[in-house]
Amino acid sequence: MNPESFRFVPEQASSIAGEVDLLYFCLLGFSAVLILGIGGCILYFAVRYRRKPGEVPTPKPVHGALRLELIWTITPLVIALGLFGWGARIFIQEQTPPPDAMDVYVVGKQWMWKIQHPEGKREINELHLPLGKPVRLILTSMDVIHDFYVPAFRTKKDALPGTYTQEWFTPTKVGKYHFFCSQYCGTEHSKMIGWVYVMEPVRYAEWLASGTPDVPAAEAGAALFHTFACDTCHGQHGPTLAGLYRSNVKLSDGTVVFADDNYLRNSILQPSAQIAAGYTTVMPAYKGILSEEQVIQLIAYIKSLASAKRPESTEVKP
Amino acid sequence: MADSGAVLHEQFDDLAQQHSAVTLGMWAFLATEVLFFGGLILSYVVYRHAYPHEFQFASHQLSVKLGTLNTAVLLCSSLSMALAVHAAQFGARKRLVFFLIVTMALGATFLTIKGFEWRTDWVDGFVPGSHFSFVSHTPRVDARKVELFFCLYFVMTGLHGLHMLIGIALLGFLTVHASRGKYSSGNFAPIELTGLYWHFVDIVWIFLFPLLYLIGNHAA
Amino acid sequence: MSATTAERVADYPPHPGTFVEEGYSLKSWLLTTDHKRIAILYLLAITFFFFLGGAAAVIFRLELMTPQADLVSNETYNKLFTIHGVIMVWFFLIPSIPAVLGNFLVPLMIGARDLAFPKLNLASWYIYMFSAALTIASIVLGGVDTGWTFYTPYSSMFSNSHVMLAVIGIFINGFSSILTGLNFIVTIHRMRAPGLTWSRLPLFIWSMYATSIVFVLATPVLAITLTMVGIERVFHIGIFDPSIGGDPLLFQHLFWFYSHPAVYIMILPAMGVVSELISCFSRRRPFGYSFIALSSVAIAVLGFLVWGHHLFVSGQSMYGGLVFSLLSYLVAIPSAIKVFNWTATLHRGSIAWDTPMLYALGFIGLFTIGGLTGLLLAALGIDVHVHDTYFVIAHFHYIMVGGAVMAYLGGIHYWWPKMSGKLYPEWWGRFSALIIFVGFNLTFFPQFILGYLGMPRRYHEYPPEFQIYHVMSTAGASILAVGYVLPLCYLLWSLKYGKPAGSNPWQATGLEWQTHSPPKTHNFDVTPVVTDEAYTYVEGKEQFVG
Amino acid sequence: MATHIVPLRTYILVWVALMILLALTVALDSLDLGWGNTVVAMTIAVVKALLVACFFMHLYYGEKLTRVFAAAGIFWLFIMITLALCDFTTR
Ligand code: HEA
Ligand code: HEA
Ligand code: HEC
Ligand code: CUA
Ligand SMILES: [Cu+2]
Repeated sequence: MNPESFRFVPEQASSIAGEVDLLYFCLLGFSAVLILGIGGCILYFAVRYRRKPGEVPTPKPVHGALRLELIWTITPLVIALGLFGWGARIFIQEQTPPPDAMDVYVVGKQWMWKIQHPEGKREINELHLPLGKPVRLILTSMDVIHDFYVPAFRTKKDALPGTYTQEWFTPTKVGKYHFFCSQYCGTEHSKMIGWVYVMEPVRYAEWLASGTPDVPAAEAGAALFHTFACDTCHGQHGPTLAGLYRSNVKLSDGTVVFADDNYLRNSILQPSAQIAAGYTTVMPAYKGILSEEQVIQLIAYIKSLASAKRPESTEVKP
Repeated sequence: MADSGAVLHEQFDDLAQQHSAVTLGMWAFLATEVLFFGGLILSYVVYRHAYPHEFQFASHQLSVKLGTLNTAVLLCSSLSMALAVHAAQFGARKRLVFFLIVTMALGATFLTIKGFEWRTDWVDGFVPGSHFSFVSHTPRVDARKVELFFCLYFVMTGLHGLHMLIGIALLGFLTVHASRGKYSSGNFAPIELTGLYWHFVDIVWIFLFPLLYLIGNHAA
Repeated sequence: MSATTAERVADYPPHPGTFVEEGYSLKSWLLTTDHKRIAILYLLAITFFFFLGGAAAVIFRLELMTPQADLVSNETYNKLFTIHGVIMVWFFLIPSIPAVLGNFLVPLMIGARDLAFPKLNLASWYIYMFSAALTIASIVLGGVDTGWTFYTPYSSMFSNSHVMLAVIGIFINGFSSILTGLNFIVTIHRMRAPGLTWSRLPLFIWSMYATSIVFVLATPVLAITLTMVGIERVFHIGIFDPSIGGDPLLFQHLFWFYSHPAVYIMILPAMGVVSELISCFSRRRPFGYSFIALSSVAIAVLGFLVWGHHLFVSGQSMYGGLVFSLLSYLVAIPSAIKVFNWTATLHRGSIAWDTPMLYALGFIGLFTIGGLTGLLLAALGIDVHVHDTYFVIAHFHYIMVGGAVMAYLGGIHYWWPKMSGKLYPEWWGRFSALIIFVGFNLTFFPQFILGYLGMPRRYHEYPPEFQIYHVMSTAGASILAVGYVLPLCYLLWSLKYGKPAGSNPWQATGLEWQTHSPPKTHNFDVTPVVTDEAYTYVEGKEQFVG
Repeated sequence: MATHIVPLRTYILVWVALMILLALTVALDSLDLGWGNTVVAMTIAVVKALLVACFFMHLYYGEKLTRVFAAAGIFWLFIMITLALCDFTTR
């Protein structure tokens, strides 16, 4: 067996990994102190006050001490709140992707991962990423719940059918790392694994350019936009989609929603649920007509129109 | 107080202890029941929050008239159940049997009316599954989510109906025993307990009615 | 409590023989309403299920020795861990202490003749057996492959295994739990012997009371949730169905609203047992009696507030995650109180190293490790990494096997003389306690490391770099298996060859020791009158010898 | 036996109150109060349930413990809904 198998911690290959490990080791240390303390007391007492054979002495009864009780109630409470705060800080970071993150779409299905890069490259059970650039994975599933887990990045998120979830990280170390499906999804759950390749940006660019030339997702989406006749309405009697992404949309019932990926997805698949103010429900529902990949490409296209600002929209951070 | 008839089971010391034990047991059981329906109520709240328009729309497909009528029927049955317990407390056998039968009859009426409603839903294609044939022509109403409402509707009313059926069966059992003079002013715990159960089922409906039928603004 | 101090109408004439001598025919057992006989019926069933669940674990542990699939197919593997989880949780651990020790001891400890509803008690056992039969049927017919958590939409729409039967089995099993809990609640409220006030109750009774609260208020939610899954499977449409707008997370919320409190169903009784053992074998009143008692109730109540910590990476909102993480830290406090008070009880005690005490001391250590790793999981930043890895597996086995099963075994040893009237061979007892302790740690400690390295759970095959820890774990499991078989052998042996125990072999104080071993059918010759708190170990006080 | 005997008049009065509340809730439902509709409907439902529980089920006359048990079920339901909504309303 090679010594590599005796690791205790996976490689740290993302910007958050170090922080997670730090908290982990602090908590381990804290736990070790407590366990050694309590275990030590127990062992010491058990030996020191062991009953001698034959005799049945009865020690002085104790009745507890309020002071002690308060100490060992309040101290753990304070520590616990501290630990909560620390864990929460990391979590909040893990939950809020930076706005400039590169979006990669990940679709799970029994039992493989399909990945689509914005530049159009598609992969199965492999994910190539440039070093040092924040990446946001937009996850969905075509059937049951899966979960995209990269131990070296210390992060994971469930991929749910019917909606998008997101997960982000910044790879900080060139290399090849496992990713796993970590939500049980049926017979070949344990085969739903693959590799993340973190590459120098130059190498990444080479990789993107390699093989058969790919149509960027947005371009593919533009083509679909025409094939599915979206353009017959949008641009004429439908709302313009330029600048829509990440703007605040006023709906016909007066509420304002933030146009994130999920909003675009729903607007395409079930437009009647949320209707932009000033319009009626003429747009057909594309649920069951478009595949998950086509939806992704359409969304990529709509996002590419984001640069042209809509007059009424105000930019907000996600 | 224990004048006659009541059997003291071996594990108890006296009838008072026995009686307080069975009543407490029944209340504990009802607490269980609250959470049994509670799971459905949570689901309802979650989906109504997510799909307010569809829920309002779907709710308007139900007949408020029949729903109101049914609520009234159940409230009356609760009254007659209370009167049955009252009669039992006095050992008034005829009155007890009479009110038990009235309660049962009202319960059966409720189920019959409910049955008619369900039939209408079936005919109108609101029963979820392959039979569901509703197509939405209304803005902001997605037929799929109307189906979701009806899923909840059928499970909730179905489960409530099942409880009613069990209640009616219990009442039938009590009626037979009561008419044979099994109960007396010192021995009517089964009637009291069934009464608690019956009222509880009534309370469930008191909540289901506004949740399912009265989602606002029927005039508009 | 007016009811219990009320005048007793009559003490029933003492029964001539012990509850065992009441009848030897099958019928006399199957139609009994005696809480002690029902406890024995449960004991038999639960032992069977423990070994069944354990056998499944042994098979998949062997499979996990190597990274490749070699022993069983992936479908079989999935069915094995599902069976293991389902059986261990619902058919072994949840009923273990409550239905065996609780049934046997609650009336004895409070000086009652039986539970409040003896027929209901027997009904609970039949319901349990019936539900077990359905679950076994689902296994025999080909098994279930959803994991014990039955997550939708996999369980409701995709799995091709016998989910329906298993779901019905677990649904019915729930009623057994509910009825047991209801019975205990009423019994503890209404049937305590004269003078037995709440502040004089044994800590085991306090913990059974807290457990019963959870039984009654959590189990129905599981029932309705599984009903919804069943409906969805049969009609191919239901409220969790994403295609009609159903939210898969709703199922998870409902499931964990039950299942997190359910983990406290498993640990609270264990804590009660340990409180009894620590007190008896250090011959003193537990330090901070009222804190231990009330912390049981606190755990039962707070335990309902934290279920969302199983959903940190599920797509639950960030705010939801923060709220549930905070609450999870709060529920750790009452556990901390218990651990510290137990330790303080040992201080200057007179500590006997009898087998039950070894289990109790083992419990404290292993439960603390399991609990503290629970804190790591409740730390949001860490859970994102270790959720659904072997770290979680190790966490809960430390609590459930290292904690609850240890306490169960400790309790069985402690009350064995009372239940059987016989003493078991002490040397064997200590020896197997040691084997179990060693085997346990070897099995599950490496899994913490595995988990942090990223080894996902429910994996049939895995990358080779994880192998070394899996080999250790499997080696430990083999030792553990031996450790568990030993008590089975010598306890059975003692039934025939063991020395008579006498009514109070440990010189303990509880009411259950104030009557014969095994007790007579209605427990006490005369209804005891309690004049003092539990655990009055007074120098020179004669303990009852009957 | 330790049960309270409630005068018949009380039963009848409670029933009348229940029927009036029923009429009221149906009548108010036809007004457009927006969110108010739900609030009104649920408030009336709570009042009705309380009437049934207190008088028909004798909670009002009963022991404190039974009231605790009755409240427990409701309280736990409240826990379940509130905490679940912590997630569902903030997605
Ligand atoms: C008997 C069973 C049992 C018990 C008692 C517990 C107790 C606890 N559990 Fe555990 N848990 C499970 C059984 C149990 N758990 C199971 C079965 C699963 C996985 C289910 C599945 O997915 O299949 C699980 C999963 C699980 C998760 C989800 C992990 C994941 O899937 O990502 C979390 C996260 O917060 C968690 C936390 C806790 C906490 C905080 C406690 C606390 O109650 C622990 C409290 C105890 C202590 C803290 C130790 C004593 C205290 C001290 C020595 C003092 C020091 C303390 C402080 C400073 C506060 N558990
Ligand atoms: C009370 C609960 C309980 C108990 C006691 C145990 C006991 C054990 N568990 Fe279990 N475990 C769970 C509850 C429990 N487990 C749950 C809930 C899961 C999650 C399932 C899921 O993911 O859905 C799980 C999952 C689980 C896994 C993860 C599987 C996976 O994710 O792929 C593993 C892996 O090692 C494991 C191992 C063990 C071992 C080695 C024991 C040992 O302690 C077992 C010891 C017992 C024996 C070894 C039996 C001894 C007897 C014999 C060997 C003789 C056989 C004889 C006859 C048949 C007559 N368990
Ligand atoms: C028949 C006309 C029509 C067609 C075809 C159509 N749309 Fe629309 N679309 C509309 C109208 C009208 C609205 C505004 C009402 C609403 O929000 O549903 C809209 C709204 C949208 C929105 C939300 C915009 C906002 O401001 O909130 C998106 C995104 C969108 N459409 C994308 C598409 C895509 C992608 C396609 C093709 C696959 C498509 N539409 C085809 C008419 C159409
Ligand atoms: Cu996909 Cu597990
Ligand atoms: Cu939990």
